[in-house]
Amino acid sequence: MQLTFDADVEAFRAEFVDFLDKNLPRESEATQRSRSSADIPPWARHWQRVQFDAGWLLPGNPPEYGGRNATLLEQYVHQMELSRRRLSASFNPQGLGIIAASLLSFGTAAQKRDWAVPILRAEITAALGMSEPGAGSDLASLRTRAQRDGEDFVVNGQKIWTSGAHDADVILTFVRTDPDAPKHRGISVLLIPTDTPGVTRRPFGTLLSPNDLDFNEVFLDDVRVPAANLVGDLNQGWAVANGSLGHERTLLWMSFAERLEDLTDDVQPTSALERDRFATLAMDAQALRLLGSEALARAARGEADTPSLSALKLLGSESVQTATEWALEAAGADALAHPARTAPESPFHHDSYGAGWFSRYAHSFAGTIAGGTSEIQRDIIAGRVLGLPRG
Amino acid sequence: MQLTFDADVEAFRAEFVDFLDKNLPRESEATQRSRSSADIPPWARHWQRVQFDAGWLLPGNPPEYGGRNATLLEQYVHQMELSRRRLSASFNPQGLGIIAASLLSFGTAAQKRDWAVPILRAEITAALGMSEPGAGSDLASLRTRAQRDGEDFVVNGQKIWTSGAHDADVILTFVRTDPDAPKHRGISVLLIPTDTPGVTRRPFGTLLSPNDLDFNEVFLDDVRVPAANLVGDLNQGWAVANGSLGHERTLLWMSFAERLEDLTDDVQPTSALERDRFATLAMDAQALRLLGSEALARAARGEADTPSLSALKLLGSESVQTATEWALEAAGADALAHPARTAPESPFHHDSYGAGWFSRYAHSFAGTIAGGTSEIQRDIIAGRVLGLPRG
Amino acid sequence: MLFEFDSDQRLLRDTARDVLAKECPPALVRDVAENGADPGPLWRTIGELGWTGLTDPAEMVELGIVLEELGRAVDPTPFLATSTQFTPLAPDAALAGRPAAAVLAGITARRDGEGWVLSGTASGVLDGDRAALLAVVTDAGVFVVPASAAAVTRTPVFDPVLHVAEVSLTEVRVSGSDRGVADPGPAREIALTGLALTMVGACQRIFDLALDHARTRRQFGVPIGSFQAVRHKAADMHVALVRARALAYFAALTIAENDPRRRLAAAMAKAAAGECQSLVFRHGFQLFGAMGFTWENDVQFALKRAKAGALMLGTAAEHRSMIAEEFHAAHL
Amino acid sequence: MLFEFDSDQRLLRDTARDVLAKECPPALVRDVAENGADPGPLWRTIGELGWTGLTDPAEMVELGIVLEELGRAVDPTPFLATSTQFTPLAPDAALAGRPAAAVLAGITARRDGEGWVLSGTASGVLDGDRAALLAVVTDAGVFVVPASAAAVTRTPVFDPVLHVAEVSLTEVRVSGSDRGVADPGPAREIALTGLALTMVGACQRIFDLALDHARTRRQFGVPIGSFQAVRHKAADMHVALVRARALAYFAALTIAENDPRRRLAAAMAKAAAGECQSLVFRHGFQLFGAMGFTWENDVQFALKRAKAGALMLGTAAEHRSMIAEEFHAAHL
Repeated sequence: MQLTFDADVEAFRAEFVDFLDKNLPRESEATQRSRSSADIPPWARHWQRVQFDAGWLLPGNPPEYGGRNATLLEQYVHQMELSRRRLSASFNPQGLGIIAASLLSFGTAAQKRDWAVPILRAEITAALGMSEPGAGSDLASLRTRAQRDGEDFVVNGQKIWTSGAHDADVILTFVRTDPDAPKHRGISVLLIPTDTPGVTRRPFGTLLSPNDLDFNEVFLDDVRVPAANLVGDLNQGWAVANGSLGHERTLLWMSFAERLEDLTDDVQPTSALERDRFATLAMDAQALRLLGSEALARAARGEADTPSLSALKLLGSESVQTATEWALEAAGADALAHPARTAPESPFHHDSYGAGWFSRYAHSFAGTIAGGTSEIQRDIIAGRVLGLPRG
Repeated sequence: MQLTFDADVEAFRAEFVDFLDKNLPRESEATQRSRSSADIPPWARHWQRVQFDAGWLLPGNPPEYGGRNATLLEQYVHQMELSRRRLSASFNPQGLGIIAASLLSFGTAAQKRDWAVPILRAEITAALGMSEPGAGSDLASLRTRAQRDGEDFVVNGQKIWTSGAHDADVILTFVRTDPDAPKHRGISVLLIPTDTPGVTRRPFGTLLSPNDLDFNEVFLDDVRVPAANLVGDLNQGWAVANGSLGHERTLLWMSFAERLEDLTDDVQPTSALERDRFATLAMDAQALRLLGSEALARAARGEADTPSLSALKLLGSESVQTATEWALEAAGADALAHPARTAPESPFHHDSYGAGWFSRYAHSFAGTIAGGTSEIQRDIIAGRVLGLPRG
Repeated sequence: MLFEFDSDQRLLRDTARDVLAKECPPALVRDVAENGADPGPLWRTIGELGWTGLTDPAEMVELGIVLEELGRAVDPTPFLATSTQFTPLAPDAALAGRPAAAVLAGITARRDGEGWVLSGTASGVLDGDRAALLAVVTDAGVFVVPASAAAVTRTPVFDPVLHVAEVSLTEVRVSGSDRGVADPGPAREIALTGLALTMVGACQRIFDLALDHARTRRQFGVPIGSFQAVRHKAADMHVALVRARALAYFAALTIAENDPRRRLAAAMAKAAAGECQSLVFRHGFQLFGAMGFTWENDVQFALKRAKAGALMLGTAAEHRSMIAEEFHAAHL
Repeated sequence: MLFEFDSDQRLLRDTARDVLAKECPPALVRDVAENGADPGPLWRTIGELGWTGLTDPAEMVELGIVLEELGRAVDPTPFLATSTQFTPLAPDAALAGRPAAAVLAGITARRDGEGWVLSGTASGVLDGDRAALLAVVTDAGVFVVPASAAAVTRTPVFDPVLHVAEVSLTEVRVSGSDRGVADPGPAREIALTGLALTMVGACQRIFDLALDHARTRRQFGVPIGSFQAVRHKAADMHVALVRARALAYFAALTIAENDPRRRLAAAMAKAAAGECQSLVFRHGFQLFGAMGFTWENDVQFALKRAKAGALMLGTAAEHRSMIAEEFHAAHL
């Protein structure tokens, strides 16, 4: 056990801090906000490209893909420095973390060149087409079908919760290519440009506002997609899902740690009861960071232990929910106002800290629902960590 | 809705208060405590007989059985006056509430004379033999068997959790008399004097102390019981269980209301956090009393609604547990001492208020486990009150 | 104590529920939220039903019954402010059919000859932007002024159907005869109890929708309501609801009978409604899953009404603090 | 930060666990509780294993590993008081193999010529009745006195294996050279962290037994561990445990590295252990059902150790209050 990282990791951190000090845009240049998770304002496109070119966008990548072949621990301190400053590497986070990452793992050379690099360089943005109505994110019951027809696939079906689709240039779409194969076999992945005929995107509002548009329904009616847009092998979509998407999930705890740390800054207790609650928040934040760093140490040794990450997700997401609810209550009638500032707006982060405690509390449910609900996490812990029998 | 009872009920209350003022023993006469729920000290035997003779022991009974044919609401104010003063009508509560009550409902004239009246007059004490090892209080899986042999039944089997058995003169025992009948059919009830050959009682300690003896294992080896001791009809034990025992359960909420009200007296908050918790306790106590009085009003109209009582049991038992845990924590290191006084000892109540917060907290688990665990209450509410489908 | 509705009260509840199912369906609430539709017709119906006439504190239980049902329907009218905030402060000034509001803090009164001069700014005034009359609480007593004398700005709040306003009075001259009750305490208890019952109604609506969802939505081939985790959450929501409802009607009853416990009981009502809201909001939202996060799902309106209620007139924690201090004094 | 045991630490943990399974089985604990059996042989084993030599704060993580395993075994020896309360206050006075305790409050020191005179009564002194030496904290510093100089009475406590005593000093004269460290703060952080790890161990034992019970006990024809209500309770207990363990070892690490966050970290460790204990005690007891209520079930010893730990050296609520005040200062 050690409180600090080894010197080489700390040197890496110092180099990145220096880069940020020299290159981060001034706040006055960064006034335009993004309107969805696939909408990058011009200044942010430029800033993303600066990071790409310097090898700081995704340090774990090789230089030609915006990185510098950094180790896992180096990637971790990179992320910590970003979050400490409330910076997002990209305003199209799923483009970076899922779509480009999947292409770099499973795509052809042409796909990397034509799609991954433009996404990484913020020339285009991307969305993920996975969930379907009635099935949640349960890939096994996927119903959107793609049939081979000459050099194309013809896609029919419907996606939902497709974040940012209406602003995205391309959707990485999971489709069923073998309807007779059982459950998760027979699934493939296609890159579908959103301007393809037959693609209809309907963004819909959240409970916060009918104009708060990120979620989409995407209707796919006889959409012709060139076979060259197949990502990975035919009927091997499950592997793609478990690849970068699985990787994304192993890092999910980090986003909760960041939110908890943000909350320890943004919540100002003013009574004994609020201080009592604040202490719980501070302990949760610290515990999550500790448990996460333990998981990271395991991962750095190549020892993956996915079920144990469920405890981190559960702790993090539930704690964010509890803390934001407390903060909302503590703010009292002032928190009715909508939107209301709860923290200085961070122009460099895709989360909106200024949207009010009600909004921050409501958003906390994304944490306890998406990526496997808290109930599913508890089931995983009970069964796969503790070895209790299934019901 | 009305805040007070009608004048006749209030007059009844005043009469009882007058009786108490004139007849309750002085504390100096009541120093000897009972050691189990079937051990009545001499002074308490006398006091129980005074209540019996005056028709105040169980006011709902006819005069020959210690009552005055009181209405349900009159019985309720009688109980409230007892609990307000921390009085128990009897130190053999199951003798009164379950065994004598069952005999009065289902017994023969001879059983009423020879067993019920002596129990009510505190000449003898009684225990309830229902639970068995491995089955909890699930009557359907009862295994103790009684076979007819001439004028006797011959009983073999084992009971557990038989409160007070080692001090009781008689055990109202549930036995299987028809091994071929399904589940809860084929069960009968026998009065088994504890001095019958073949009856072995083994009291065992609670986690509080190996000398805290109320629970018993009762072994029944070829115990010969006269057929005259059969209570109710052969193979109709289920009706007996649902009779006075069922009635007892419908009044279970009252014991929790009393404990919560006791706690509002005994807990003294000294910090903002403790005051916050105290308020929850006070609200729970008040809410339970309100909900109980609503249930009582329904019952007085003859409208039984057993599933709805699960919410009362759940609220009451969980609240007692939460409040006693808070009280234990609030007492801090002082609460280590064992036993430690947490409230003035009430010489007239079978509960020991002086046993320390750890003990009061530990006892709270009897509330969340016995009479259907909190988990079972939640299942009942979900299924029978809310109509959710079974899993 | 006999804590049960009598037959008249049951009839009132059933009638209110039936009428509101027709006159204030989810579609109306959505239309108000999305298109600013006029809730005037519903307001007139409420008047015709005689609910605006429930102004005698002795009828607080009946008013409470109506408020619970209106809470369940996410009432878009100014009934709550009119009946539980304005009228108790100015019982003689109530105008049949005219919406009115109360300005509870922020205004000072200065003596000026025979009259008074009112000045100040109050924020968070419920329905302040659509009231005809304002009951203004000052240290010198309660004054009734026409809303036209005030500068009023509606505040955007997260409950899109709720009206909350900032109200400014600048040197508004009023006569001594406009001065009403001196002690706003009893009126505050009515306001707290009324808001608590509104919240109980909103929570009941969340719960109704969540139960429907649990019965119909299927996962892994079975209704999600058959999972023990969902069943137990539902049971806990039920207990929180019956607890909050009992304490709210108890407060109403103490007001109706002018019982000395009314101050404590009103604090308990508001605190319990807040706690109920916390649990029902959280479990209810979670149970809906992603569906609950959309503008298109009607549960949002009840969620927001319940949460807004929890934040107004003091949170549960604030009321609990008061309860602990007053409990022994009230000898409940 | 790399928050993972190294291979030496893992070896120490495994060794401690194996040794204690043999040398401190449930039967020994029960024998001590029921018959006053002498834990002396175990105490000597602990010495032979070198655990009493873990006196350098730099070895706090290693000491913590040992304490967690001893907590899991419900250690009946005076190791906790000796290693985490006495030794940090009087590092030079520690006598190999001799039990020792700390008197943290209640004693005053009066200057008398070259020496001092100690007087007062302290209650709740852990192992005060079986210590050879006492480290006495006073405003004038920490003094080491032989236990023979004090009048000592064991207090009956609900944990039947725990020794707690009342210690009285009456005009006990000590020389200036018996005066040790002036600031007991750093020692207190070791005591808090050690107690927290003991509690984590006891909670782990409750959890182990509860999981065994859930896997084997059947109801309605299936193991109760297959009910979602039980499964989810178990998951929540697991999370509480890993959270408390992480914060406790973090505190140990800050002590080992003399990091400025050690004061805050120790408070977090004790608070989290208390919260963990609260949940694990409650769920664990409930899961056992009536069986958990008997003297004959071994879970009682771990339940009582965990609860006693929560009450000593400040409760979770007291530490939370401190955490909130110091958080920003410590800039964790």
